[in-house]
Amino acid sequence: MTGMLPLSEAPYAAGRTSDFSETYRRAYRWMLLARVAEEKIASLYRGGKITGGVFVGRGQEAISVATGIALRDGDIFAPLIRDQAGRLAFGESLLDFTLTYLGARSGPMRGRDGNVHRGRPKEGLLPMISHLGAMGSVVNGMLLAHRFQGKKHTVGAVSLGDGATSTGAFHEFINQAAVEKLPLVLVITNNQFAYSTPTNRQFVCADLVDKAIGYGVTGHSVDGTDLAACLQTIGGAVQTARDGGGPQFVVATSLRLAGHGEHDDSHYIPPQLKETHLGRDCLSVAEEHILSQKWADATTVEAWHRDSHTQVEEAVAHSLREAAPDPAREDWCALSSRHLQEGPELHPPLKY
Amino acid sequence: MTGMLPLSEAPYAAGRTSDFSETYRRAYRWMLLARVAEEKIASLYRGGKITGGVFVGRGQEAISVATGIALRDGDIFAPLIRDQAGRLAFGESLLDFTLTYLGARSGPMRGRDGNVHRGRPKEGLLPMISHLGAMGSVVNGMLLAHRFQGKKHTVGAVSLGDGATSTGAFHEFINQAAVEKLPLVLVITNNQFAYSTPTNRQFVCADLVDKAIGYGVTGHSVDGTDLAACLQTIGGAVQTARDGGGPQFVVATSLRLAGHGEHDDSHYIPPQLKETHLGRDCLSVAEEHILSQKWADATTVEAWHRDSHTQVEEAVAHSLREAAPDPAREDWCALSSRHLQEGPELHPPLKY
Amino acid sequence: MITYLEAIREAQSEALEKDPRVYIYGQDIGNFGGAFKATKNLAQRFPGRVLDSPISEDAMMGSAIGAAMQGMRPIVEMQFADFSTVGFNQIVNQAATLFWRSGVSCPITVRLPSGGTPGSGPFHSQSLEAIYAHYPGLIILTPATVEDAYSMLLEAVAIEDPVIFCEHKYLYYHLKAPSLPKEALPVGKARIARAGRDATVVTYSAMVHEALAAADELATEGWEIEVIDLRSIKPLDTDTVLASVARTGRILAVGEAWPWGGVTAEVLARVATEGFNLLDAPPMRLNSKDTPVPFHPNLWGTHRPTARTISLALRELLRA
Amino acid sequence: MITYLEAIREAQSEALEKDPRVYIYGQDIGNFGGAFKATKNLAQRFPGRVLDSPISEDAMMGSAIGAAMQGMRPIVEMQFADFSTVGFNQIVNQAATLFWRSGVSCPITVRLPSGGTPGSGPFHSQSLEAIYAHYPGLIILTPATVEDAYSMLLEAVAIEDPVIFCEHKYLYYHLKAPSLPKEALPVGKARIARAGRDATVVTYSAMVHEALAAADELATEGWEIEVIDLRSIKPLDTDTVLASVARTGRILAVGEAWPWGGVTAEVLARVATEGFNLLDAPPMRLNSKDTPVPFHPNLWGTHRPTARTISLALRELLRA
Ligand SMILES: Cc1ncc(C[n+]2csc(CCOP(=O)(O)OP(=O)(O)O)c2C)c(N)n1
Ligand SMILES: Cc1ncc(C[n+]2csc(CCOP(=O)(O)OP(=O)(O)O)c2C)c(N)n1
Ligand SMILES: [Mg+2]
Ligand SMILES: [Mg+2]
Repeated sequence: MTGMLPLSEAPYAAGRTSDFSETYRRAYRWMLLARVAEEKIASLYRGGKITGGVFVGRGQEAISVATGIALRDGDIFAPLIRDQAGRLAFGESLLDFTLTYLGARSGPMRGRDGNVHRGRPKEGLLPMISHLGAMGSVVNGMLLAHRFQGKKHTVGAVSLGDGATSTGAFHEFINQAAVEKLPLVLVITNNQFAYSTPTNRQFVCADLVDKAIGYGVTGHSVDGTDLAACLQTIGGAVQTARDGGGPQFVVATSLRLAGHGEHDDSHYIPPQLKETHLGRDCLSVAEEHILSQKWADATTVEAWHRDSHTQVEEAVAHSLREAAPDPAREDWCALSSRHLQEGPELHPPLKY
Repeated sequence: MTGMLPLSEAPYAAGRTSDFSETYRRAYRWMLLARVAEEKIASLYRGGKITGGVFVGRGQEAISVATGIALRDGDIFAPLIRDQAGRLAFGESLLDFTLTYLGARSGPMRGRDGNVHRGRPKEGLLPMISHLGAMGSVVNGMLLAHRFQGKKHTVGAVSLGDGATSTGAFHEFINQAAVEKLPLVLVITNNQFAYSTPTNRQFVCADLVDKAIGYGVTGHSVDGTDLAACLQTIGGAVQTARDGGGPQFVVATSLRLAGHGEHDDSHYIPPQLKETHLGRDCLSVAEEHILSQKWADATTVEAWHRDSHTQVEEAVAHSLREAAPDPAREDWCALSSRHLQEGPELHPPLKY
Repeated sequence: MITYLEAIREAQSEALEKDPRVYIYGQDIGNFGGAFKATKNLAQRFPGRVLDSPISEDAMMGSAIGAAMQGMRPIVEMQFADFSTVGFNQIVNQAATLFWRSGVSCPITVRLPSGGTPGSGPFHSQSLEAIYAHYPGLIILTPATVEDAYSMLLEAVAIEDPVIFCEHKYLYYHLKAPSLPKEALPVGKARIARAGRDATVVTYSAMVHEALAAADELATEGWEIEVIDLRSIKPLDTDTVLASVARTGRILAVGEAWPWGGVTAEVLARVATEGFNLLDAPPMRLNSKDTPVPFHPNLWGTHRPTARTISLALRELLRA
Repeated sequence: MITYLEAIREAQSEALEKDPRVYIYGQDIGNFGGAFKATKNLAQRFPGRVLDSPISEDAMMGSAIGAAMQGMRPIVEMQFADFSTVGFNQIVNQAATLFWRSGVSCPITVRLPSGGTPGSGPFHSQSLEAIYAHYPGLIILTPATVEDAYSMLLEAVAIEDPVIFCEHKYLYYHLKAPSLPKEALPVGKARIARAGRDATVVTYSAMVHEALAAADELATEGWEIEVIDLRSIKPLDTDTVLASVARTGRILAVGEAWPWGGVTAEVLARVATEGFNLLDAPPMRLNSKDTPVPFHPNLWGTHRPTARTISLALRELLRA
């Protein structure tokens, strides 16, 4: 149950259906599941049941899901803290999410790391380190390895925020991808804030996508509140990269509809901003679109909601029953070559 | 004699004369002096008289001098390894150059640092650390200090190579300058190589100046082999920054007409490249221009050459007579707060 | 009562108030008041002097160095000590070498919210004091008390050299004092946090409190443990340590950081070389385990030294 | 005769030859063969497997980590150890934590041309082994001989974990051996470079040769000095050190790096805690001075330990 689902078996897998409404529906359902799951964890957080921070993707699920759903087995995805929708679409099981947030020993990070810092690198899902921008060059290296190994038509997607574009690491990795002509898709979610900091303290270019030309890569802009646009633009960018078009630089605009983390009331976000087009909730917009297009009727959508809640409740219930990590069973070994690990002799040989 | 000359007293100070030919002549003389000085040190290097590396600016003196000559007292200049012409024009004495290269205790770095790693920060001339890109944000900070202190109309100029644009530090500092709207002038000398590496392994944008738009700063391109163009473009950029126009991003093209250092025969530079416009020697071009414009006659130019040689010979002779650093007179103290320095007690108290 | 965090805020407020050369630079420190609220209301009270930086640690550090060279007294807040690794080069190669190379001093203060708290995980828990202490040209302060958080931060701003100010996040809200001090020991002097005659524990920062708790526990068994709070780990007050060992004959060095080359190694190397004959028993050390800092509280509580493991070590030391 | 540098080139050549997973990445290492010519002709012999990188140390390290995760065995050449400070975060936070966090190993080798040579100055001379050793999850090798440069580099590539390979620039051309070894001590085992019974010098890298010269000098006075070459400083072979101290009763730890928290601190802390009763005299240590590495040869020669200062320290140790 834990771990990654083969994408073909994932309940709402995108497949490569030519039926756009089918893709849209699947994407919507991942977004919905992510939203429900994150709301559940947030409510557990408010109830004091979560250790550490909780970070949610509210308002940018469309961008995230469009990234995850465009990827296939063999591709690589480096999500960030707000990518629950994309993770699910890429194949991360809900249990990896709940087990990690709830600190179960059986989670993929075994209690060693927590919350958003999880992944299954063997299956192409990278466990982020916190340092912003640092995952991009790692994806470059994985794509370089694919090239060495003769694996063709794989793609690597990297998620980044507006704030992270100020890091030197961002600059070095997108430039490296350009020089090596790697099939890298960089999806920048400009949600207008980096923690409390508005974008005008991060950059002053007229449009973030203006950076693409300076790296010699293809730039794309997309309305991140519009799932159809995201699926098309990000899906298209992924396909272009897959077909040998080199690095793709996507800037998607949205508004962070939550605090930086659940500890943060985001009082600094001007209420007027929430009233603008940017402040639209991509999930409601997508739901309305499905209904208006008659891609599903209200009863079906209602059932999807119920199903998401059921899945989340089950995953949480299961995870709460799991054992916490036991320090006595921990091997305290940071090396794969166990015989080279140092440690115990530096401590007094305690008898306990 | 050592140290910085007040710019007004420097023998070929640019002043702010409206006579362009006068500025051009002065600039040419600094270029010539730099060339002669570097050739002298290179020949001493070949004779085994120099410790450490020797790095010269051959082929890019026009760019460098145009930067240095546009600056005034109170401005800041962060030169790199090929900026001898700009340093002289900014006011660095020739003795600082020869004393440092020859390892004299009386040089500005007192033998603690050498060759191109010299400066007089109190006078606005920064002593570079080796890590490429690292000086830019330091200049930003100095300009920020000026702003705090109410000093107006000062400018900071940062010199960078094509290779250094690949560093994260470069990205962070130019972006920081843009966000803070600092009077920073970044002069990138694209001399086609970073050590042995051609530019196509550093970046793949069509033109380096395309990066400017991504930072929201003004871009300028200039032919680095043409002194008049450099004086106009770089001088103009400095003036714009001084007048409140924010950071200026100048890309000057040339060819490195030397090895990376004097140890390097630069066999990897294709001979054909030297035959192109890029491969023109800016110093000869400038000299021909002066003669053809009749801004000076051949006898005068000849006298300038002699004068440069005399100055260099005197500086070298003086420097060779200076004492080398004496470890016994060194205080081995890395802190300004001497009482907080650690050290001796970690060594056995040797009696010698 | 004033907390450790409030003391840090108070010191910054006072520095801004008294010295026009002081400004603060860091992520989210302006109107928002910082991730931990260490600069709450300061931007409002000192307009234009508490600046939000982009997420550019290298440029943050570089610009602080430049401003310091031009006569300012910047305080840089890293959002977490762990993120200083991306501003590392400017700290260790630019700031730390400037005075020695050029004779121009570099009075910057870098605030590093350091150390572990439950649930913070591998990248929001690090204790990097030993990393910075290895480099010449830096001063490393590690306040363990509310009083020191306040007075040492003020002193850091006054010092002409780059100061790495390792403030411990675990103490931010936990630790309280009735008031701020009027005077303090100077930087470079260690403090005897508890006097004793049977053994010396040398430690710093949050571990001082674990050591004091261990000493309390051993006191119930009749042992008198001396606890030394180093306060600054570079310079490190070897004299005070040696004087204590001269009295007790036994030493345990405790640090929350990783073992290899940490403060405990440096302390014991000094005691062994300079105070060998003062020792009645082999010296001991206790550090965190040699793995990244774990996220889960169960693991975290075992990864770092605690009052319990310090007591166990002390009992062994006293038996030796 | 083969030099230390040639041994490094030979090991890389052999690794490329034998293991299709190996590739090399660094600045100017392709057709140019590297700043020190450590990869001379390798790009020509192994097309597409010796890649010139942009001047992007962070991305260089990050991409090597990614490639390793996907089954490659990258060797990264830093042009100078000193420049690894801008790739630091990827090394200490990405590479070093990966296995512990995710169970996926990170077999990368980072070659750091390390240590001082006359005229190299503060930014081309650094010895950063202690910095990396402080972090869990890294293995730090410090070969002192031509044979070790060769065999340990081959072993580094074979190891499943990130290896920081500190090769000493001073030895590149100076040090020669008649041939390359067929077998070698495993990583983690120190070597007795010279047997003796009067005192032990524990050191590594270029300082092994200074220590051996000092031992030669003292031999003319009748003293037999044992010299231990640690070979790897993490893991550090405490057993071999203690066994030697058990024989000699006296120890001097020598390192070219800065004193605070360096190898000498770690060695003496281990000896003091685990071998206290073996010591007949206070242990001693000798390091570089606590300033940046000076440019001028006169200053440089005094900044670092030399045969002369090691001899002086040993005489004092033997008198104690
Ligand atoms: C190098 C670095 N510096 C600081 C931080 C602390 N930090 C974590 S998230 C964040 C804001 C990120 O903003 P953005 O990139 O826009 O992403 P968003 O949170 O909006 O999704 C900051 C400053 C970090 N993780 N890494
Ligand atoms: C961060 C960093 N990495 C590597 C080096 C080594 N290095 C010194 S100069 C140089 C080439 C620089 O090329 P470029 O920026 O084009 O300047 P140029 O030498 O052509 O003037 C390199 C790689 C360095 N100084 N700093
Ligand atoms: Mg954002
Ligand atoms: Mg160049």
